[in-house]
Amino acid sequence: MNDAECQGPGAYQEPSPAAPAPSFWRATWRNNFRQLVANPVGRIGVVLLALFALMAAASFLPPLIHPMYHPMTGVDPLIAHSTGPSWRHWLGTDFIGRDIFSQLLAGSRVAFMVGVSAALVSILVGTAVGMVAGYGGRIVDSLLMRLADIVMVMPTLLVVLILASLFGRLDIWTIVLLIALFRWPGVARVIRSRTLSLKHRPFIDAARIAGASHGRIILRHILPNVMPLALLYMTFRVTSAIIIEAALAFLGFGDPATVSWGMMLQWVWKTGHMFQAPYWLLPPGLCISLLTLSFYMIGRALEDVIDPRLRREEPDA
Amino acid sequence: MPMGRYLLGRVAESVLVFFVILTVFFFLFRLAPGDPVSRLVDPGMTPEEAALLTAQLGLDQPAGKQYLIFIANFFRGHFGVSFHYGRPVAEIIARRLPNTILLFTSAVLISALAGIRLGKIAAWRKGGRLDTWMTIGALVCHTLFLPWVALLLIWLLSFQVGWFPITGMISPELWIVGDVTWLEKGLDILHHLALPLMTLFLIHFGSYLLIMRGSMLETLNEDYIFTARAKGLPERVIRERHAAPNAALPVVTGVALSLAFSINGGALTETVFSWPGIGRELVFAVSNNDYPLAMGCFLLISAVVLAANIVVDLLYALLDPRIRYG
Amino acid sequence: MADNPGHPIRGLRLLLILAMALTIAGPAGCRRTDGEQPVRIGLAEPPRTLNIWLASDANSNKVLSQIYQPLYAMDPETLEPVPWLAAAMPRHDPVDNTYTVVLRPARWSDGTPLTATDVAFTGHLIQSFNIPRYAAKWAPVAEIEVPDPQTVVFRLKRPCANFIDGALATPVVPAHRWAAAAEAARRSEKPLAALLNHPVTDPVGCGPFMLAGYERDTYLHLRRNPHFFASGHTIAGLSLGPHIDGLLFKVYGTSDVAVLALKKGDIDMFWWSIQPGYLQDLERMPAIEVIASRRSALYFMGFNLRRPPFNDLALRRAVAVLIDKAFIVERILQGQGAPMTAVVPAGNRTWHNSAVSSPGAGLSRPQRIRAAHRILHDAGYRWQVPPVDDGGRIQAPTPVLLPDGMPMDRITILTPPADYDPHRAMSGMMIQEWLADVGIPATARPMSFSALLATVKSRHDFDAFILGYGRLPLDPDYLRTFFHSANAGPGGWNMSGYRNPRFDRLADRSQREGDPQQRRRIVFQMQAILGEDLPYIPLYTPLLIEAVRTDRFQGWVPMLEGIGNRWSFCRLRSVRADGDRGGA
Amino acid sequence: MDLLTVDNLTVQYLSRRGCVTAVDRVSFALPRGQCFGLVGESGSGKSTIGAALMRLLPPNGRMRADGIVLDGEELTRLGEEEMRQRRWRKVSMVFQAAMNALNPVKRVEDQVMEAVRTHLPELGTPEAARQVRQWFARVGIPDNRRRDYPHQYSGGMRQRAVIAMALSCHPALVIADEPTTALDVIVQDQILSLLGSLRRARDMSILLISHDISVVADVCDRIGVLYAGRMVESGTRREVFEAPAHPYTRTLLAAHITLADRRGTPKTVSLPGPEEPGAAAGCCFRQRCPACQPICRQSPPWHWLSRTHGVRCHKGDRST
Repeated sequence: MNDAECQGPGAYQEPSPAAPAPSFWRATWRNNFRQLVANPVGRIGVVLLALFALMAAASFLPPLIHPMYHPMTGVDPLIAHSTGPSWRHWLGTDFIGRDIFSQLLAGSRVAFMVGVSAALVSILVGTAVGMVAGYGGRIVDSLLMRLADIVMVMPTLLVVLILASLFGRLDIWTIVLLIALFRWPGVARVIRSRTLSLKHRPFIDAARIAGASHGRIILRHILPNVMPLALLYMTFRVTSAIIIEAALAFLGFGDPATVSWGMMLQWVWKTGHMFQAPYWLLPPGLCISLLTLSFYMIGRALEDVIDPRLRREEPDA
Repeated sequence: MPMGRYLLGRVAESVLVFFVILTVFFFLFRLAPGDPVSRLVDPGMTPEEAALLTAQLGLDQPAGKQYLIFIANFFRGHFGVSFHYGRPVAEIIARRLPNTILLFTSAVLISALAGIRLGKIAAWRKGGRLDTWMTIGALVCHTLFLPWVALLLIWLLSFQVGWFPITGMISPELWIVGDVTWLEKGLDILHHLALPLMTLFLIHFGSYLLIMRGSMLETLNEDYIFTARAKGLPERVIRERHAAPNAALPVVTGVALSLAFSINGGALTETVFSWPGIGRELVFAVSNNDYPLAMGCFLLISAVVLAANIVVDLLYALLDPRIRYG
Repeated sequence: MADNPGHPIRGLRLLLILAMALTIAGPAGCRRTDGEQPVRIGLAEPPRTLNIWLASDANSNKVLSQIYQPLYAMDPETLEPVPWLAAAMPRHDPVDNTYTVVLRPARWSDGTPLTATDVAFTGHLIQSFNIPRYAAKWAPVAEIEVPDPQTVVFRLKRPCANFIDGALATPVVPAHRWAAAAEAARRSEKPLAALLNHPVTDPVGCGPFMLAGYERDTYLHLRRNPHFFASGHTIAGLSLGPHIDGLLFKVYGTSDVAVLALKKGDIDMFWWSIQPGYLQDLERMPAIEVIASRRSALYFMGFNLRRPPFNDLALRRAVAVLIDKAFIVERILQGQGAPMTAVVPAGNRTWHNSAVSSPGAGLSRPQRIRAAHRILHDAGYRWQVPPVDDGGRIQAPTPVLLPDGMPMDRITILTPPADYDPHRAMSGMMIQEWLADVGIPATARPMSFSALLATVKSRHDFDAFILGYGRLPLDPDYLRTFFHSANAGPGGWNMSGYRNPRFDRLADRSQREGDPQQRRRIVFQMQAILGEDLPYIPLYTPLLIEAVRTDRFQGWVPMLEGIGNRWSFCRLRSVRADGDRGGA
Repeated sequence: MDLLTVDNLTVQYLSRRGCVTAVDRVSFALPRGQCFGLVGESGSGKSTIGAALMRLLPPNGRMRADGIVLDGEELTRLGEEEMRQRRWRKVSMVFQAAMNALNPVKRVEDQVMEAVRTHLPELGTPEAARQVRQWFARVGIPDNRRRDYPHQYSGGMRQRAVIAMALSCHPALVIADEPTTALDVIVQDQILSLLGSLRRARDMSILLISHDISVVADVCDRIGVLYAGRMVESGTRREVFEAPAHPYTRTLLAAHITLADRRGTPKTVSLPGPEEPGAAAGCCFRQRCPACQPICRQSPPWHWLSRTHGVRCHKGDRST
């Protein structure tokens, strides 16, 4: 038995109720990170994530080496159809002679961008709504929660699909925004219930009696306590944002000016190379799966670190 | 009875939410640039013909009036006529819905059963090698990109190995023969069902496994499990009779919700497997600008999800005596 | 914990058994392959409807064109009209402008005889309901008379050059099947909508096949029509059958899967264009034949001539020079197509003017940039850093300045979305890059198809767009539709807003001109004018790549727009049946 | 002869930060038919002793003992399956938190029945059901409430049900872990007298674990006082109450007796682990002891004051 397993239910520490000092956060962060990588699932996740981060960072290099390595517009002057891996093109070329490896690198940059920004926005909205609803109570609460219900009922992919097809302007940032706007209710609900449980704790009452404004109570006292939860949800939202973007691009509703992995798959698919060019079909699919896996694993491990009892999985996550 | 009043409140709330969604989407469809007639790019069609067609489809009215007509028809049970098929929306949905239900209900149920079973074992052996591998396996399966895996599986199992038919729901070669028994037809559908079912199973069982594992771990920390141990019950009895039923509660409600969400059919799954269900129809309708049909599919999905939320509450009450007699 | 370790396996065993059972269910399903042997055809989408008047989509037409037949069909070789349901070419009386058509003896698939009344009924139906896509073709018809059951006489209001290709190529429907529906529709609030939405479950036609089964939106079965009028006849030099039991249409969601089904032998033909990626693989398979057909298709870049900057001909010329059609064809289309020069596709041998050429054809990229630079410079466009320096070397230019010295606003090239047509979306991207070579700031923007049409056809709020017509009629009357100034208003098909009085005059003449030779000269002249004025830059005509299995059926008839035509289905023969006969 | 003898029981919990000793070399004996009270504040390790006797420590718990003999049987040497059969049949438990001790989704009667059917299969279902009914009657639960769910019961009823369940298999020893903690005073009294009368009627032994010395005072024949995982004093009720030898015992008693002065109640201290300076060696009570001396830096030995009364204090021999 190793140490990670030896931790019993008693080892969990209730987060400190008052707003903690920055040094506390730093220490907590370091400690949590150590716990994260102590978990085999978390360790794999962190390693995978680091790998993809490296790929995303490296995506700026190929076009500098030679213009034909530009993922979108660079074509190999000597190649006019899809070819297999070679020294010149490590993963081969796509149907008009663009380098697949450069595209794969650019794709990881896009995936990070889409995943993290969509998750960030949906978490921000969700946390804000959740805290206001939980703290505000009564009318504010039921209004915001009904709104959350309405949004929650709609399957994100289909709604984005409908909007994409109706309005047709598929800038990648619009997609990000749309994904974010339809993924906040889950977060809002969790944050709300957490806020509700915090609301009647003595330290909130104390702050109120001491004359703190509502805004101050929310920001200084409630926010720090729901932060870990929001952070946890963010990893899951990153995952779903990446998958939705990929599915959208795969179905042909993505931003054609952006080289994302879903878009690469769509190119393989639409040009009839699906079962002809494994060097082209396999990498993007694997990357989508592995990147979402890494975020998911980190999320799972983080959950154990933050609080094993907080989890409420959603059916369509 | 408080339960009854609560239920009534929930239903009223859901009806309200439903009509908000209906209204929002009605105007969203009408606000979109372009009309379905312009989709019919046939140089043979003159502007006069197009204008006539637009008027005949009722699209020349102001949006507000169209909305009132729509609502009035809605209450009379008319959900509009599909532009594309020229048939009532209800008729088209009624034809597609059973297919979707067949595929996704069986997929959700099988993967939930397997997920609950395996998740229970993983939690029971927390920290063991089996648990670690099962967790990682579940995570890997859960994060696979569905259309990608589906196409690979079709290629491998249908084309290369030849175990399953290449997509579709029936083999017409069999069905056009006059004297085929219902049993043979049923088996034929099952045979076509196998591969999509397998794909969905692969993607979904992982999430159920993880939910069940988490829930089970939580349950195993409960005092009554300690009681059961102290009572000297055999481990199997503790796991099966005390821990699992309690741990499965959130999973069961999760299953009910995902059944509801599955009505949207995984537009991807149905498209890739040529499964004539609601999801594929919705994607078609959207790309054909067939507003009435898209609207109908979408409203159906929303209604089912809303209803499922209520059913989940009821289910909780049914399964958990604390709420039933509360 | 002291628990049996076999437990997880037990749960999986159940699943395994289930999976095995499902796999075994397969052979039971595939057991019967004797009996009827229809030609199995893969479709990419289910047919929209069996109501011929609603059927504007390709897939419904694929099915319905086997059932409902026109008076005149197109010869696969010459592409000229040949008598089909009619016994001979119509007798034209130029004095009172009448066409007299005598019918072949024919029966509907339910056994009732087909008479001239049915033809007249079809014409009246179209005219009285204003059925879209047909009403315009029938507009010149003033009167339809039925002197005897085998003869129809059409009296026209004015001379009409494309009467045979248009009105007389309309499928004829049986009066006894449609009269009641038409009457009911006429009485309803919205007659046209009621007619279009009239449910048809059992279409009765006079074609080579008739509907036998339509199940669960996954297949459609046509059986041989025993009453088919042309059985055993020779029309257009081809002796006709059909010699097959029937057609079985199967719907596949994606073309990859359909191609797999073709390779595996689940279908005999995939009636859809096959993407170039599959060609190498398919060509290697002995049982599969790949057939490339020319298409009557126009893929083009159109400009908005109503407003700057593309109201300037010099700028359009420069763009035309910059666009490398060969690159688009070679790379984006993977060679499966041809660069397009005139607006009438080259496959339309009668009407294509081969004297019109592409500006800049055969030039290399630097040469194109130099040529475009020269055109723009001569027209007064300037740069702070021009794309070509004084020594003739290519360099990265600053944004171009208009002749009035103002910088050019960023222009937008609208394209259909990639899911609809990846080629056009990708071409837009490439054109954007090419324009940047001379400092023209352009952005390719894919937008949903209906939004794109609404923008360019009704709102006219655009700079340039890329569109295509997949199935242009052979008669070049569309030149008039697309470029006559009368059609430049909102909703009209002259999307560019092209106005040229000389062209308008020619177009009006071409519509009335009865003499084919004379009309040909006029149409050639119209193409030459368009080649000069460049409201559209024709980009490419794709080839139609189709693949069939040759191990079960043979006898496909190649033709413009592919092998899926009425001649093929009337001539296909089972390979095995022939072999048996030979042995016996 | 003693029913239960515990000799040098030590329990440690492993955690990421190292080992925490929850119970440190505790020894005591419980004569047949008697009631032994274990008193200590929360965290003193008294509940851990109960779990250790059942051999039901959490996965990270480790126990070691020179001997735990129950009814002539050495428990530490039993296999897992043998131990399972002894549980409830030989030694059963009445739990601290009655609410969660019962499975919320099973009917109360079924939960009692389950124990009987597991350990007394020879009875057969009708007889088992009859006995269960009797038990419900004995603890005073009305017949029509037997088939209720736990949450429908009041706190006192739940506790009665738990007692019925604990006694249903006629165990020789019942470990009652805070059986009255969450109840109001009147119900507390009812439960305690119920336990007492059943003990006398059945000739059982009870190990009563409580933080409340008054509860122990009412019921127990012998008392052991725990502090920080160590037994600091043990003796008969009379000896401990009338002549408390350990300063901690005296603090406890003072708090109990002078009810008006709640300030005297010892504050909860966290579990002293090795990381607390000076705790590794020396008297564990040193830092709170009103009579602390330099010698207290050394670990105090166990002093026997009488045949039954012992104390772990340097002043043990003189303090009386």
